[in-house]
Amino acid sequence: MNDFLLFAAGFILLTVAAGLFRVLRGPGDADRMMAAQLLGTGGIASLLLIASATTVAGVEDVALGLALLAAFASVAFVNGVATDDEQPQEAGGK
Amino acid sequence: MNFALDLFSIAAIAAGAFFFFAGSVGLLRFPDSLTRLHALSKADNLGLGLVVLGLLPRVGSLLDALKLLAIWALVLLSGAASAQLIGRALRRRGGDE
Amino acid sequence: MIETAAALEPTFGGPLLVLAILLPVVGVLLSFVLGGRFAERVALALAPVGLVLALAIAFLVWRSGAPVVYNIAGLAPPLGIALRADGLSGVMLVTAALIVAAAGFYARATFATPEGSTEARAPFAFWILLQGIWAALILLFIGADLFNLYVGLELLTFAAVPLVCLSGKPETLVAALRYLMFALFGSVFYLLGAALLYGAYGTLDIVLLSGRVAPLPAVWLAAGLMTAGLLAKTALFPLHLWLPPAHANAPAAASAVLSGLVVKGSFVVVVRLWFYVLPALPGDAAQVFLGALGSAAILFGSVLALRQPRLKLLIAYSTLAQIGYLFLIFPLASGQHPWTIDGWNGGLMQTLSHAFAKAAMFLSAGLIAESLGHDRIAEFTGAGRAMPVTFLALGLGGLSLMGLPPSGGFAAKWLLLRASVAAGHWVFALVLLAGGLLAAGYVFRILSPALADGSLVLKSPPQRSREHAALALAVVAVALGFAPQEFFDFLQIGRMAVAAQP
Amino acid sequence: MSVLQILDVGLALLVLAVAVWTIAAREIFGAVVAYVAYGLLLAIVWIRLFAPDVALTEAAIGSGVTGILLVTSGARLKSAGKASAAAKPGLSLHLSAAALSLLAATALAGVILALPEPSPTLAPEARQELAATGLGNPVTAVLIAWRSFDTMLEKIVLLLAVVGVWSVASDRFWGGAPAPLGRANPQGALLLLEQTLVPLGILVGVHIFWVGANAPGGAFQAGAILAAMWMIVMIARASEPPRVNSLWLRLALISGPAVFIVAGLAGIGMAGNFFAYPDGFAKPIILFIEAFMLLTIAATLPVLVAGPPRRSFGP
Repeated sequence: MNDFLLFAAGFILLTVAAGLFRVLRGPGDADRMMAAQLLGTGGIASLLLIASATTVAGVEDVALGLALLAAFASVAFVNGVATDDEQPQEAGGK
Repeated sequence: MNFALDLFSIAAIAAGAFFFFAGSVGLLRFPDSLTRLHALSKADNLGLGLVVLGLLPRVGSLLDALKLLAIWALVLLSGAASAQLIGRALRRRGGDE
Repeated sequence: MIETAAALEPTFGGPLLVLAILLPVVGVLLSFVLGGRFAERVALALAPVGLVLALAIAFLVWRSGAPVVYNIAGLAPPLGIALRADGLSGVMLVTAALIVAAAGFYARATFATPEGSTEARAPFAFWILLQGIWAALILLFIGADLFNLYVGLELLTFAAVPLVCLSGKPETLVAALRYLMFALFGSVFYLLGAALLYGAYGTLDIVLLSGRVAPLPAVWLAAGLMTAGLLAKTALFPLHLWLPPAHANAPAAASAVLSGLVVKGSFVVVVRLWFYVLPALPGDAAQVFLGALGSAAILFGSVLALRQPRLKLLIAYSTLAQIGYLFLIFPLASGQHPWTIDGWNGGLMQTLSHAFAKAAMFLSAGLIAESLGHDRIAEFTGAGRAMPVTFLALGLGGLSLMGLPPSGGFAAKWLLLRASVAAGHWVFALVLLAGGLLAAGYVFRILSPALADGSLVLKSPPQRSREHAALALAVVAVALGFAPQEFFDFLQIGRMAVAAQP
Repeated sequence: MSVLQILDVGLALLVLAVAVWTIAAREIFGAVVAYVAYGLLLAIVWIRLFAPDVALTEAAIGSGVTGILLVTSGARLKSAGKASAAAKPGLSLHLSAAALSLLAATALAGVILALPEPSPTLAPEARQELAATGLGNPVTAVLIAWRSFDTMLEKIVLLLAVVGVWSVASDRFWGGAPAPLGRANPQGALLLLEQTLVPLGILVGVHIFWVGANAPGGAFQAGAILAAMWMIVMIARASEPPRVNSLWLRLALISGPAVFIVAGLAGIGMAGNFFAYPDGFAKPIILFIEAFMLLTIAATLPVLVAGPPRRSFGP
């Protein structure tokens, strides 16, 4: 059973990593972001699988933290794309 | 009983892994960013959900089971939100061109 | 081994070590919360208290003739952290307290919160960062645990780098970023080395390590990584690229602290590494290599200093050269030879006298730049007559850099020369002599136009009290040349290479 | 070779490949995404090394704070234009840096394989002393009890970093607030995240803080998660970065180390030594200190991300 869990973890990691490498080349930043998103979810899945097979305490909390912050990079990305052209007008006022 | 649960775990996790595979393939093969986004959000939500489902019989306590479900819920939530955000960004950029 | 056990026992007065570190740390916190004028008041009020603490610690070391030790939380190493003050710590603590106090006194004019505002950017940052540097230095001088020292190095980096770009000009930002890159590179290498030593011996305590270290590949690699990292922070040739722009662009009071003290912080850690952690290594070749780098720094830095058109850049390049002398301590004080006492004393004397001389020179240079409106050496004609006290301070500092008697610089170079002759290191002796001549050349380059006849209109006369702050430091640099034998005996207290002799 | 070993080797190769990608990527954003992915993979590696505390930190810092810091910096660099292109280092510098890194990495790899086996460790001593603190998590005991002095001083490093970031402000904006983190009209999805994810995140943060005494977790990881939540709130414009002269902000930034020092000084009266805890009271005091550390970390990280003040007082 444990071997199966580890195998599944490795398989998921491999597929999402393959996606990562293809998409890191672009074409657009949004595609890169999606690849990171997929790796995040896949990473959480493999983390849970590995932890279940090797019994490490506290892994749920690690996965919880990762899940919580999964959207964070996307938020930053979407926010960063056009933030700066708005800032000059806002400087000075509050 | 134990055997049946193991079988259930194996089936769910295998299905989850398949969805991750499908998601990656979609990300690689689909023609444009919006359809790729579609493939991605379906795949990773379902993929992780099935893996979590498969792991549920193996957890030690109720709290841990709840945590697993919370992880899935969080990923669903943030996945939906970031898909929306990325989609908007894509459309805005499309309009610029 | 008996000595090792004794060095681990907490001694009378140990709590003073914790208080010495906490004092400026509390100052940082108070200044940050109260802000505005309080930042300055807190810093200036704590300076004399810190000096008293430093003197008290030095006195305890002198009276007992052995290191003062404290185990934090009463937990002995390897699980706990120890602080140890020996002769080296004692003199460095007092030096740091004096220079920080002088620089703070001098900086009151530059970094006063302007009337009518509750708080201004540069003063707020300056007073906090000054106290941050002070706290970091105290930690580096008395830390006895390699990771605790790493925290000290980080504190020093994060306090020193922003000082460089306090004026806000773009070129200072570039200088500060370059400094940051070198310093972080140094931190990573140091940390890697410390982790390797922990992996090999299960402790980070300097005394415990010294009893366990053996010439394994891991130890050699750790030594190499840590030394490379620390050299980058100390700006020893060829890792010096960051120093001249950083030290020349900072405000004068900051430059005095950066050049006089901050580079000595990481230097003391290199000394701790080679003389306290690794004396068991057969490291003659490595020590000679460090000495060779130091020699190259002396020649290279001096020649570049000779060619600088601006005073602050000249002083900054002279720091490169003077750092070179510090590293002669490695070939001349390692091993168990009769001359190592001279080598050790000479190296430490150079550390102290350069700290005072260079701080005095940077403070004077700041006054000159303010009074003349520029610091182009070629246009100094007549400046010596217009501001005699400032140039006296500059000249006395220069005297010590050249190594002319009577001065701390002379004592340092004389001891180093004696040690290198006794050790048969003729090349180092020649470099010492050549370095002195070159220093004479660049000091002469400053003083000769300044002392020439000419009329010069000052934009504003220098403030008396600030001139005296610079002069006081220069006088200390000279007075070190009269240090009695007891002073040199003090420097030997706790020197592990001696204690480890069979 | 078992499945586990194959997985480990594959994981290691993957980490290496992503690391190389991060360095080699020509485009800033690609490098940032790869770096975030690298952090995630490292979290898995730490789990494989049975170090969940470190994995938790890596997850919270690597994908949270570092991610947003790098993405924002990348976007600003991009909008700053091609000024940086002229200052690109030459090929020889690239090659020498690569050679140096390769040399250091090879030497490290060789030496680590040659380290004594089993490696010397303080784990037995730590286990023995752990009972005295009343804690169940030895990592927390190291951080807040045995090496508390380091932990306290590291917070001073963070505070100096804040001073350093603020000090590059323009003089006229001193006392004002940093620029807003988010765009003027936040999208619906962002508001949804702010309203649903943030409460959950605070819950998770408090949970991780609370279990830290006995299980993986603690003030730093929880603080990083809370910091990320505050940043989401600021990006959704539900609150703005505070003014740098706000007394509350400054108190929050120093409260961790300040409480730590007060407790440390009190130790000499209560337990005979600075930074010692009296018998039987160690755990409550440690939790008390950690609560303020949590506050300081949760305040410091967003302040570092928000950057120097860029707006004046306002009316």
